[in-house]
Amino acid sequence: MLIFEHSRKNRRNYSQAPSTRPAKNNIPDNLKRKTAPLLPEVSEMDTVRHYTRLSQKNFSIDTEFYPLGSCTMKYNPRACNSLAMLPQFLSRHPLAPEDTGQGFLACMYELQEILKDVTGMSAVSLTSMAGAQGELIGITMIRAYHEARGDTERTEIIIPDAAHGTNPATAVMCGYKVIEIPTDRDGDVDMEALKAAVGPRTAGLMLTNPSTLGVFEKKVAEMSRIVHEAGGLLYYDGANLNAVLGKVKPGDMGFDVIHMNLHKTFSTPHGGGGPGAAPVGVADCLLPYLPIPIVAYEQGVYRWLTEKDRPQSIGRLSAHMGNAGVLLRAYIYVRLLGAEGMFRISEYATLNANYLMAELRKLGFEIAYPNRRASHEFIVTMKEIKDKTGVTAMNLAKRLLDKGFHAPTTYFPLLVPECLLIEPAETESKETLDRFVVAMKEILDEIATQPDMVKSAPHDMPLRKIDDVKAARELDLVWNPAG
Amino acid sequence: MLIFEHSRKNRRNYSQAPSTRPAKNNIPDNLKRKTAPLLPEVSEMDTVRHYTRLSQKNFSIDTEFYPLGSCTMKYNPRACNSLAMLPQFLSRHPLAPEDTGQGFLACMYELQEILKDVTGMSAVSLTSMAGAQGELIGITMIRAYHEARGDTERTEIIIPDAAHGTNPATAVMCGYKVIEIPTDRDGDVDMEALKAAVGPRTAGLMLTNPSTLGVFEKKVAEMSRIVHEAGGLLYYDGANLNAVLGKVKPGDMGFDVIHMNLHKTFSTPHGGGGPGAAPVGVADCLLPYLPIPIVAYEQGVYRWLTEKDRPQSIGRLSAHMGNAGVLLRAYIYVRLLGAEGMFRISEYATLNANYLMAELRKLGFEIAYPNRRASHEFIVTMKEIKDKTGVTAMNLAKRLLDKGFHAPTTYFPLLVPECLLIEPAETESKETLDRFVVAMKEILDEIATQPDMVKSAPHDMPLRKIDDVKAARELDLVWNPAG
Amino acid sequence: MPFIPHTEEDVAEMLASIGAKSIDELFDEIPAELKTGKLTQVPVGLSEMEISRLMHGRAQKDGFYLSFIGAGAYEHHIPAAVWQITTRGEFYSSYTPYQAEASQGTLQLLYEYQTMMASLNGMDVSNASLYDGASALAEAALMAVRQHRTSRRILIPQTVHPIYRSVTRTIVRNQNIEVVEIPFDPATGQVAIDKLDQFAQEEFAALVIPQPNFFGVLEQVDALTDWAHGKQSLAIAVVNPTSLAMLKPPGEWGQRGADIAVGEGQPLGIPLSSGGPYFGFMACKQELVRQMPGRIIGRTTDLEGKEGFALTLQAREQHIRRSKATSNICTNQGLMVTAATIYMSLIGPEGLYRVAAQSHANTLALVEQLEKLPGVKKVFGSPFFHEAALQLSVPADKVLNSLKAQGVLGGVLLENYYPDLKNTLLVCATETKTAEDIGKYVEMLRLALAASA
Amino acid sequence: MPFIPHTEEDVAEMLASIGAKSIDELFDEIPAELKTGKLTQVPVGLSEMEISRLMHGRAQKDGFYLSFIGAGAYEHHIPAAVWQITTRGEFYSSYTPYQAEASQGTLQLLYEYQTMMASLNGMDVSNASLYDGASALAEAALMAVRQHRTSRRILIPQTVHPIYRSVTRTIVRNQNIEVVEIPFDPATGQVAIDKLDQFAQEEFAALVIPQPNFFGVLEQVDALTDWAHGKQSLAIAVVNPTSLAMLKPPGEWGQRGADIAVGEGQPLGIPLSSGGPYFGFMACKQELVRQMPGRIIGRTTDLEGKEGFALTLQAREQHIRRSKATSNICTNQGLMVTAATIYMSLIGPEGLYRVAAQSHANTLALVEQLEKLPGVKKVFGSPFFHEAALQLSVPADKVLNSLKAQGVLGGVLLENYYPDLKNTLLVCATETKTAEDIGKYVEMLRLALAASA
Ligand SMILES: Cc1ncc(COP(=O)(O)O)c(C=O)c1O
Ligand SMILES: Cc1ncc(COP(=O)(O)O)c(C=O)c1O
Repeated sequence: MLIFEHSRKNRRNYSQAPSTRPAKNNIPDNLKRKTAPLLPEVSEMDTVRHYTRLSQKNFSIDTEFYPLGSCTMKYNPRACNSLAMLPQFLSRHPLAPEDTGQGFLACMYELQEILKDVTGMSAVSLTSMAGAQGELIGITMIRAYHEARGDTERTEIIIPDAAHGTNPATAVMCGYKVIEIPTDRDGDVDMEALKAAVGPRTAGLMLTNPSTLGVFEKKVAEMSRIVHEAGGLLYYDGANLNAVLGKVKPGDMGFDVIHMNLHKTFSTPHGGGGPGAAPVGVADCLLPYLPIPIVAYEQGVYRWLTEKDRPQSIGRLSAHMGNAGVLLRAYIYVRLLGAEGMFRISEYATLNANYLMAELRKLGFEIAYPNRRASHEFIVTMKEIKDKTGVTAMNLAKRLLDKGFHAPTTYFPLLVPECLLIEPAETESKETLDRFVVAMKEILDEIATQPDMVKSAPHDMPLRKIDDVKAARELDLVWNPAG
Repeated sequence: MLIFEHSRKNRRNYSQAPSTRPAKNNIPDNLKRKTAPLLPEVSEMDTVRHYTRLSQKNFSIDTEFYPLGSCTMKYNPRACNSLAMLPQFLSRHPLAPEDTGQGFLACMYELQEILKDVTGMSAVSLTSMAGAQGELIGITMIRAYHEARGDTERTEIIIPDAAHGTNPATAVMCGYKVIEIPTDRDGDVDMEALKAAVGPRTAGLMLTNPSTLGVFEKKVAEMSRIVHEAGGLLYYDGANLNAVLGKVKPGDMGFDVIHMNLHKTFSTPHGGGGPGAAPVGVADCLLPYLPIPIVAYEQGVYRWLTEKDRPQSIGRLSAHMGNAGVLLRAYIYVRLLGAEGMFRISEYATLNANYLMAELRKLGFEIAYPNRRASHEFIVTMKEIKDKTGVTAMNLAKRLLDKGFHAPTTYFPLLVPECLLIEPAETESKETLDRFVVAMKEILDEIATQPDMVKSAPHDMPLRKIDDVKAARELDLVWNPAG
Repeated sequence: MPFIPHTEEDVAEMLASIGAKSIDELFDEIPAELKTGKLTQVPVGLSEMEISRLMHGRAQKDGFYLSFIGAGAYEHHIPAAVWQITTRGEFYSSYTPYQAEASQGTLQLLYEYQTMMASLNGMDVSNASLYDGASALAEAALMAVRQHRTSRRILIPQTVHPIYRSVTRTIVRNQNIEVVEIPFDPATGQVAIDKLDQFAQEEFAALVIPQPNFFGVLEQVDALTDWAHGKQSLAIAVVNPTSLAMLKPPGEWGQRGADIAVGEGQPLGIPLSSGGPYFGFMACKQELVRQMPGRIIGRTTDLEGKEGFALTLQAREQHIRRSKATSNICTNQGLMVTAATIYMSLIGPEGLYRVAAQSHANTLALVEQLEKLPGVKKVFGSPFFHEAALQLSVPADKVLNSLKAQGVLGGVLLENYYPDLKNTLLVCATETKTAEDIGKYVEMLRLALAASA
Repeated sequence: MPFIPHTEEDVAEMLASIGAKSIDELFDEIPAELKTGKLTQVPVGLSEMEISRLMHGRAQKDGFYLSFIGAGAYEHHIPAAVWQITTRGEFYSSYTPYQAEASQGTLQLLYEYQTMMASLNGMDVSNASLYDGASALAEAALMAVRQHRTSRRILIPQTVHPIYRSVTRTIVRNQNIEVVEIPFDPATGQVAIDKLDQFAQEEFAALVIPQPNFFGVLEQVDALTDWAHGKQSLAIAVVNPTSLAMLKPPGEWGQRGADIAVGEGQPLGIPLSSGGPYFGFMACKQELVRQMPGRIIGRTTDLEGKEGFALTLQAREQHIRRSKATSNICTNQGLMVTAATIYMSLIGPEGLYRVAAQSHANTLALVEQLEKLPGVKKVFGSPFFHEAALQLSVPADKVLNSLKAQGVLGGVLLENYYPDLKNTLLVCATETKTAEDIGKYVEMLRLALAASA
């Protein structure tokens, strides 16, 4: 039932709004609204009940194992939530004077310093509200860099075919042409193709390392040399930082700019789709262009650096300073873990991935890059199974739901057919992984004995398979009281 | 799965305890514990996941209609929870000086005044932690009253047969003999029996009004006269205050002492079984005996009255002052509702009950007291249905669970066979009641067409009917790692 | 009409169905002369915004203090997850689990709680909570009397929390049960074992044994337990649950172990909250289970053999047994037990040990440093757990006031409970206190003493 | 190891299964020379108790103020239920609803949100959120350029929030889209309609129309919308969602209604939080739906015909269309939309109207009283909504500082954004301000003016 179906005309929540319509109202008639908006008229209890019950229909980290590759679904410590929501933090207006926010700003400043250290970059801006916006900022800075040098012929961004969709989308949004380069059999970028692709038009290369194939790009130093020699800059998509935190710093790998998804590696919650926060770090060459605001610490006082302090900055990307509350959560998380904890993230994320990969391989699942270590994630391909039985990666994914596990990422990266990108994250215990292996084994058996059952999964969820073809064909995007 | 089954030796939550075992520890060896207690060793995430999932297995007001008679399952406003849990309230030590708690004490004092007004009593003590403890306090005061007058032959408490089990249990706990008196055909106390029962041994009468039969005891004034003339006192079990709030005050009905369940009428949550709070109000005759502490307001300062101020007090019933946080929630609730809101509670609770009674009667359900108005609750008896079809009140209750409704109270009060005590509470909307009626209709049809299905309910819950005979016979009260 | 969803149309339709003209008519069975319904002390209703501002204001007024008060309620770190889960609607707004199939969440949790609590106490079984520590002791006394059958007397040392004793007296007095108190040894702060001789010839249903006692002092629990058993009395332990991570559990006291263990559950994840809600726990030996008051949950199966949980042994309870019940308790402290169970799961056995040990170490450090100040003297010579009595050479109430003015609550005055213990503070530093906190207290006490001298 | 559950035994077994000797070996594909792994700026880990104390300390430092600041972020009452439900684990810790069957909670909620938001704006459809109001305006500009096909120029009045303009410039510049600004009439504070003539001959993809504008002033939205449509430009509305309860929605502006409406969702139940996370909303006409950036949810059915919800029109999005997507946005502000949806449900249409009307009335009252003070002048003559510019006769920064010292934040200095508007405060009093609050501001400003005079 939709919330609107609980609605009754003139029902009201008297506690939640001023008790009368005020007498004073000088809005000119021609600017007034004539018909009330379609907001539900429901009691407080029915609202609470409706949304509490809706929430129960979600899988989530707090309820299920959620090995969604590339998404780093790790535990979101509850203290990060409650401490970031202390009333003083919540009530602070973004334009309140800086001296009324020294506590908050101290957290932001320290977070900048911590992120610089962790990435090996020279400076960090916290403004970006998600990975894709981080990319946009990074590529905009690359553009600003070339423009500042009068180097205006650079119109291309090189992107490996394994890259996340935001990479090419971002490059185009920034006015660049995308040059896609292939991956070799072992999951590395094809170096010959890279060499062929670089040239005077190359503005930069966007790279995810470990790549979205779940392997570490070994020749990254060489790639860096090739791109830099051609006059391009290197962008690091830090969505996969969880795999290498503390082990290797992007700055040391030769990257000029990086975004890191705090809503992955730094454990801020995904919230059913956001908000995130994706601070951007730069090497010296891009320092002047970093977006504002940035927190500075001068003579014992924290303050925002703005246009005046940073005249070459590419400017602002959000009305204020980005997703402050998300940044607070990340700050608290890092302080809980400490320096030691940074290493452990990557170590145990990697251990979990390699263990799960080993166990699934033993069951007979085909690993896409069998000769490689898994990073924090790895890929199973169902190609052979599909060819033999017709059971697809999506079928298996849906069947996993029946067994109480969220599905891995399916059909991404695009270059591996029938793929499942599996990322267990470091916060899962061995027993949970073992239970997942048992479920995968059961499904393998089911595929052998009753493939149609697997193909028509899910069976034990509140709904059977959703018809998304119909969703796109018969567009129904808003509820209509007329029915 | 039990939390213990997630446990692994030496697993730890490093964030949640001091980082080392301190060096200093001078506990004598013979007083030291030798083997660790059986607490689970689980990760923070697995704990969160386990208990989040467990919670989802509960029906609750926030998720289902919960017409559990005598329990007043109304909406628990979320603001009451968050405001009662402001950090300063939570962190205040009960023995902290009074001048560090004037904000808290102001709430307590005002709550006392409000409850006095609402009940028409002379004074209120907030100390009682639940209805049954309120009864114990009340009967203890009655005993103290008689003792103070040297009237030591009064050894009996009169209780109608419809009374809640806590009434007779309390009387016995207070050293009294229980004299049970019957109910007449219309649900009123049998006045002749009452007259016969009173006498020089009568310490008091415990009465619930409206009674647990869901009807208002019309002759309450006469009963009061009879008992008082015999030298006894009148105890009001305020569990059903929701039905008459603002309409009639127990003090005006002639009661000498009353407890009111804030966890019913004043909407503090039931918490899966508690905590409650059941302030006790008294008429002048019992004033000296009221338990301590009580908040006084003197010269602009709030302070606790203790033994010194109230030498005749029966004393203390809790280590501090009772369930302070529950009292805060009730205070906030009353302030949200205001004086007007007090009346509305009883009006709409009564409207809902009478409407539901009318609708169920139309369906053909037998109403136990068909000639009476329902108070805030009413009784359906399944006797005839059971005689005809074998389907019991319990079967119907379980089948309601399948349909997403919590069951009414079954088999209480004891004097109505196969009874369902149904209390919708004022916060439910007409649509919800109508949906409940539809479900009851469906079950009636099912009883006609497939009684065995109803008898073997529930079917659509995560578990089938629980075997509680086995639970009592093969006692398994603690988990044993040996299995 | 806050929280009432009825529209005018709804009301009209409902009255029509009932066949009544007005809502007022539904109250026509209430005699007119009884209807008063004038409320003068209930203010006009506030919006949530208004009450929120009011309550924030009151909270701000009360403020925060650095507190060294214990005396039965202890400030411990509470993991954020505890209350975020506990206040989920499904736990927060459900009733006592009468319908087992619709309450498996609460029921399983309570079964887990019983397991943890029984083990912590070294006992066989546990109930699902009582109101608080004080009333739990009273219930244990009643239980002992029921079990003992012949004696209606209970021996309680004066080292038991004074209010626990007072609550117990209030409750058991009604049943003509006598509470007999044992004095303590002023040198050790323990039960005066030599004073026990005077009771040697008398019959008692039970001896109550606190560990640690109200002064924080550790009692000679083995000897006391054996003494009670030697007289055919039951041994009732009153314990601090945190301490049980370090201290020998009641079930292992003496030759045969205590028979019943009770205590205040607050230290296990429950905020101080001006005194409540907390919860009382009670664990006992298997043979006493049918004498236990309160709810008990059992593990069983459903129709199809699947594991499930249900209220059990209900024949002890008032709703079944009425006047023959073991107690009148009905509503207990369920939600607090929910929090405590999650707390114990999060903290685990090693975590609880560290909390106990660090609290103890902090109090040791505090006492050590304070003792070095001129004019401060430790009152009792015996070992203690995380709480100790210190006598000052100057008026202690004044000292406390001057500490309070600096934001520090320096302990409770024992004189309020023990008139002989003049100018004596009971102080406690749990694991929440840092070395700096302790240093601050010491320094401020030094200054206060100097000022009073 | 906070949050890592592995025991030593686990690790040993796992390594054995992998066939590796150590965890370190798993990193053997990383070239040795790249491994650095020295962290100098990350402090040692804290326990939850320690970080909790640290954060409470920092929060206390920041304190509470009585704030009359608006300027794009507004303090409104947020019902307690909103965030208690929003932070339930199932909403808080789930990912974007890629697996529809396991995400019906979030999906249905978003569909409900789309319905509410489209209706509030008087539009046909809505997406499921963008980052914030500023970036939503930039996305709308890009969308208009895609739709328009021939022009790469956007007309933006200077009455649009200055930072929205700056963010839009930063984002669209990359695609060689030009932002042309229209000055405002200094008397009315509105877009200078007469200045529009100068653009009559030029082609623009869109005209941006703020309502209310940054000064709180109401624009002549009908005329502006029609002017844009008369030139074949799109009309992009930038609106405050609370105001839409009172003000004509963008879909009804002028003859044909605006084409796209965007804005900052923060007023709908999102705390101020130093600036984020908030959420940007975007609604548009049906014919533009395939040009919309961001997630969109559709209602559909499952295999058996039961109602269900799923992400739809994914062919606009980067994960399917990559370089041909309408935007690069992936993660959006889902949880904020969850809160806003619950907020809108709790408050309902009449509630939102009252919030808007009371905010408006409070600001009216504030302005009326302040205007009476000597040295205070309302800057603009036009009607406004819940925010207004006031010029002082003395240095405004000093006045703000002296108010701040009394715990009052008196507004923002417009000079920071509009150098010509000297000593001018932008003030706002939402429904959270009482008559006393307003009185306090007035009195304190009176004193501050007197002191400065
Ligand atoms: C490899 C990679 N790059 C970029 C992104 C985009 O990040 P966001 O969703 O925060 O915009 C993601 C997230 O899904 C990703 O996995
Ligand atoms: C009529 C009646 N009396 C007394 C009680 C006992 O109240 P409590 O459960 O708070 O002890 C109840 C509660 O169930 C009740 O319904």
